[in-house]
Amino acid sequence: MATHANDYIKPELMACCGAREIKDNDLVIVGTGFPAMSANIAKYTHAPNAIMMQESGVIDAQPKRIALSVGDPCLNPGAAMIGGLVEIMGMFLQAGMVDVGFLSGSQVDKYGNINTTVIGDYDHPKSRLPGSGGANPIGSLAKKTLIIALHDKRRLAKKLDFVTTPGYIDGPGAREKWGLPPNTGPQALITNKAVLRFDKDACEAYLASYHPGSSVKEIVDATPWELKVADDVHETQPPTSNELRVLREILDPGRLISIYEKKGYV
Amino acid sequence: MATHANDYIKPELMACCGAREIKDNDLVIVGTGFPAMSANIAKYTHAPNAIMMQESGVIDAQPKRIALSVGDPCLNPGAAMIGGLVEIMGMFLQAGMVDVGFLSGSQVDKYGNINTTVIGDYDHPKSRLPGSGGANPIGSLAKKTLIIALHDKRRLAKKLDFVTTPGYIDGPGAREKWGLPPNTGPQALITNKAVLRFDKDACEAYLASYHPGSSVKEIVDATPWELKVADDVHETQPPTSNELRVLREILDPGRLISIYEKKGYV
Amino acid sequence: MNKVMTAKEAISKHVKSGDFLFIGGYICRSPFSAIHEIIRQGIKDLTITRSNAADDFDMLIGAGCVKRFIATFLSLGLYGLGRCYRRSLEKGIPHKIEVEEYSNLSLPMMLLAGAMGMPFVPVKDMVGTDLLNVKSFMGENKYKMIDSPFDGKPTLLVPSLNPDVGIIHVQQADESGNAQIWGIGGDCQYGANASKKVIIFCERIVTRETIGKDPSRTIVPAPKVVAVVEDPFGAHPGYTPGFYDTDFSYGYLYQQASNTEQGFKEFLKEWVYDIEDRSAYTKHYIEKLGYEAFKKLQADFDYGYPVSYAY
Amino acid sequence: MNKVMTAKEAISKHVKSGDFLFIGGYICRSPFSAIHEIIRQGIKDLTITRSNAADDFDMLIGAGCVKRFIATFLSLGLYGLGRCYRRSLEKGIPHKIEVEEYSNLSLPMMLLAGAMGMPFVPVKDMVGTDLLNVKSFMGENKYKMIDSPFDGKPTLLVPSLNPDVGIIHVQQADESGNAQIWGIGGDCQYGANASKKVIIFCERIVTRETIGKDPSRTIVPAPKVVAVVEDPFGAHPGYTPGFYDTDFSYGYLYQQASNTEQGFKEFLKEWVYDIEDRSAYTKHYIEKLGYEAFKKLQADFDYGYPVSYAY
Repeated sequence: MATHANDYIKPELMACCGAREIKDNDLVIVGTGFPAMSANIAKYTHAPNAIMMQESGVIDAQPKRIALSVGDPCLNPGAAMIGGLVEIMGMFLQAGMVDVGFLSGSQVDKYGNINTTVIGDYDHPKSRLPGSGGANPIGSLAKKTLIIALHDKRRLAKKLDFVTTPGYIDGPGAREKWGLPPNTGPQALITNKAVLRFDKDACEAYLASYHPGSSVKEIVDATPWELKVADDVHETQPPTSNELRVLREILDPGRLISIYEKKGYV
Repeated sequence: MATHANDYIKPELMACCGAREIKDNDLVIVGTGFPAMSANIAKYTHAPNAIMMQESGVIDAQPKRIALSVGDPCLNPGAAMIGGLVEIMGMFLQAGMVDVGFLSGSQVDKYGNINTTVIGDYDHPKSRLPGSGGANPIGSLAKKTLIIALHDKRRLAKKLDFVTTPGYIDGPGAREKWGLPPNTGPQALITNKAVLRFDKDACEAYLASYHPGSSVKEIVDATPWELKVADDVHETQPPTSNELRVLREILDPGRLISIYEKKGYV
Repeated sequence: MNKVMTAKEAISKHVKSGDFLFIGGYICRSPFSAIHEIIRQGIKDLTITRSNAADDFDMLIGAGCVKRFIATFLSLGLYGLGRCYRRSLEKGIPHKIEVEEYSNLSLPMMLLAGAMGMPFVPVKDMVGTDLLNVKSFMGENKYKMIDSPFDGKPTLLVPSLNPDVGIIHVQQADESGNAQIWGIGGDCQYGANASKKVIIFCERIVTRETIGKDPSRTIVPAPKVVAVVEDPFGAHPGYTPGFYDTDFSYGYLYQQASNTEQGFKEFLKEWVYDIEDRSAYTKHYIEKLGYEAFKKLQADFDYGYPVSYAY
Repeated sequence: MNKVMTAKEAISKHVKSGDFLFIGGYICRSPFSAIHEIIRQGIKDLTITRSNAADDFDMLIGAGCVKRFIATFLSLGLYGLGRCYRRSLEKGIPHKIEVEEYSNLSLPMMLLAGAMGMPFVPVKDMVGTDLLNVKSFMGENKYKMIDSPFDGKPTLLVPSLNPDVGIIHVQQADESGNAQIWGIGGDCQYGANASKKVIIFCERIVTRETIGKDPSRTIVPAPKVVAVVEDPFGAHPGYTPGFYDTDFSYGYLYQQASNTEQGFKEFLKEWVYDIEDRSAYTKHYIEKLGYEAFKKLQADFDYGYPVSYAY
């Protein structure tokens, strides 16, 4: 049986939460940081046949170091296939073959919509962010999207300044109305305090589990919308010692993940 | 100066007529037989920078023997680029980059429309032919199409049993009406008796030159429509000794071209 | 995941009567081993497609496996019209197949669209011709003409295709199906990737490490693939660059045999029904036509340069 | 035809103020040598495009060369937001550029459509979001929603793009421009082929015979190409598989410098304006950052296998 470790940092727990959403044989489109670590933890534990791809054109890379971008040199040698954006975003994602996509954002609302374009007014931005990149198509077309966010009332937002990437848009029936593929959409919102899941009917994020050290009340207070709480709400399972071993010994011996602490993931 | 040879067969003359329609730097989509020989004669004489491509995916092949199909093994080693149908028919032809395409057909009408699909009724064919293949897109999209045909009242037809490939369709304005690109369409119809060219306004084939040994009258009689004759109608220039040298010594030392005599090109 | 199996297993497990098949090849890498196995297993009512079909499609039609054909072209090349194709359409022997006519621009684009998850794709050919006037089993969905919402110009849209099974023959693949080719592509890459599942026939199974030494050569990645069959000489009488040449003499044999219904039946018996697999086929070829003929087909060596992906 | 020339000649001859440029690269093979030359020549009012832009686009914007940007994304990756991009949009320094927002599915498909001669292409993303609500210089032609004539479903169409000039950096090309790559492709192939003319920057010019040893590696054929520039190390601080690694330290230098308008100006003076060409750039790099740093970037050797196309 897996034993649970006590000495971990929050980004490690979050990476493990992401890993647990991945099933064996899943096709996972990954970026850098959390997503890459989550997918790799899954691959080294319960999902050995999961296959990762990067939008730049890479399938089943065999990097010898942590990739620092989705175009990182270390993704080239040893991959199963390398093409370009059209092969990954078209031939896999738009073709409906991608099971899991990871997203993060500067603002996320209760429907799992995400803003990575602008803070403030679009034409007179307070802060101009990078834009969609692969986020919109991943949020539109991956079967399950997993969203990573900081848990405060600025990042979890009542109303986004700009909807870059669709979650459930404005609620039940909206994805269908816009013609997005059936059975797609956000599956979990993983924050530094909790795992929120999405109610199939209401299309709204509710509290599924609170991380060790946090509480239902703290989380409800830190959420800008009236957060619903699952009947079976429980503490998030801490990283198992096996998950941590994989993460620290195989995937990230340099502990790059600790930079997320500096970014507020505590 | 080029001197003219007297000892040639009709298919050789026809290949030279085709070659003379190609300009230096032209991009030429070629099949086998005449077209390949015409394009190569041009390349070895007045159009050294013409580049040939085959619809199967090949650009600037360097075959060491005569290619017997557009997918022939000899087209692979030494080519400048090899992709697939999408690269040639899409990235070159549909993108408007192909200057010259060669076509042949079992029936050709005065507008340069071609039938390679069926003789007789479509649903109850007397003879089922191969179908369009690359012919329709070449006839639709190449800037100039050169048509090769036998000159008799069956092959040159008043009405086609099936229009596989567009020439000028039903006359002036038709290509424009259907949205085909401007400045495309048949340029010459090269038969075993004559070179017919297309009148820009009437979109109709007229007699431009008669091959040595033939006559205006013979050609008019062998044409099923009322064939107009150019004011400056003249004898077709015979193959030059240089053209024949290239054809016989470099391109086709085995004289495979003579099989066209058996097919009626006399 | 190891997906290696015999041709017999791959076809019986993944191809059933009534399926819609994309079968790649362009004289280059024709999957003859698969074609023969489909005929041997008596699979019927297939819908088949490829741009520029040849002797392999003619044989499938003659053997009675085909109900429908999404077509651009079918001929025996150097050897003229497809005899079985003609007999089917002109005389209903063994039965009349249904043909939907496209072109070598439109059909590859429909497969590209299928591979890319597009619902349809605009193409610039076919207009003004009888290719738009004849409609068969695809009916009103063969194409649609619209006025472009951008500039109002008449624009032809053709639907994407997603065959049930794609079958291609490649130079090399690993056990999980990462498939690599070099040389003439035809419509293999998009046809295979448009298909719901893919069967890879290959000259050689190589390790995953070999694939990873040159991943830009991969045209179909493992997640699309359900079976991998190692069948050397499997594209004969077509060719495989770097492995063997086209067999023009055998092409003539087929032309002569298929000239008559009886001749075709005898040809099928000799080269398909009485043959168990590609190994038996190769053995029969050598016995019948001689080792010299076999040896003459083997490709010369003319190797290029390796590249490095390291950093 | 020999199209080899210097970067200076290629840019001055083929890129003019007001042009629409596709500039390829994805950290992998970023054409920095071309970017620097465009800045040095003071070319203005450009419309630029690429999926996933990075430091090179940030620099062009900061240098005041850009009027319009057909965008999906711009960041410095590991080093955060693009400083010049932010200053342009937030503060109008040096001026406010116009941005048309797409995504990493839609834009590559618009380039594919441009390369293939399609007028537009259907895509399945962007719907239901503000990406459809903001329209800039493309106005009503940014996209069109139609009901599919096949099944009546709402379908988003985006227009094809045909830039005036495409600029990419590749591993090798011959004198006439046949350009070959291996490794991550980004949107280079379709972006370049969608362009009316293409400038190829390469690590090495090779013979036409070398190209012909492996023609399946060619992504842009000579007829599309107007200039070939041999600029080794030309993608630095990006990388070229098989040649050199990404220079993360230099990325940090750029981030720090571009944090302020003044710092960015000094950076441009040092690394662009006061530098004549890639040779001077490489020399300056070695002088400033040391030969060890330069040497460390050079790629390991880990060669794959050659293949044969013979028959």
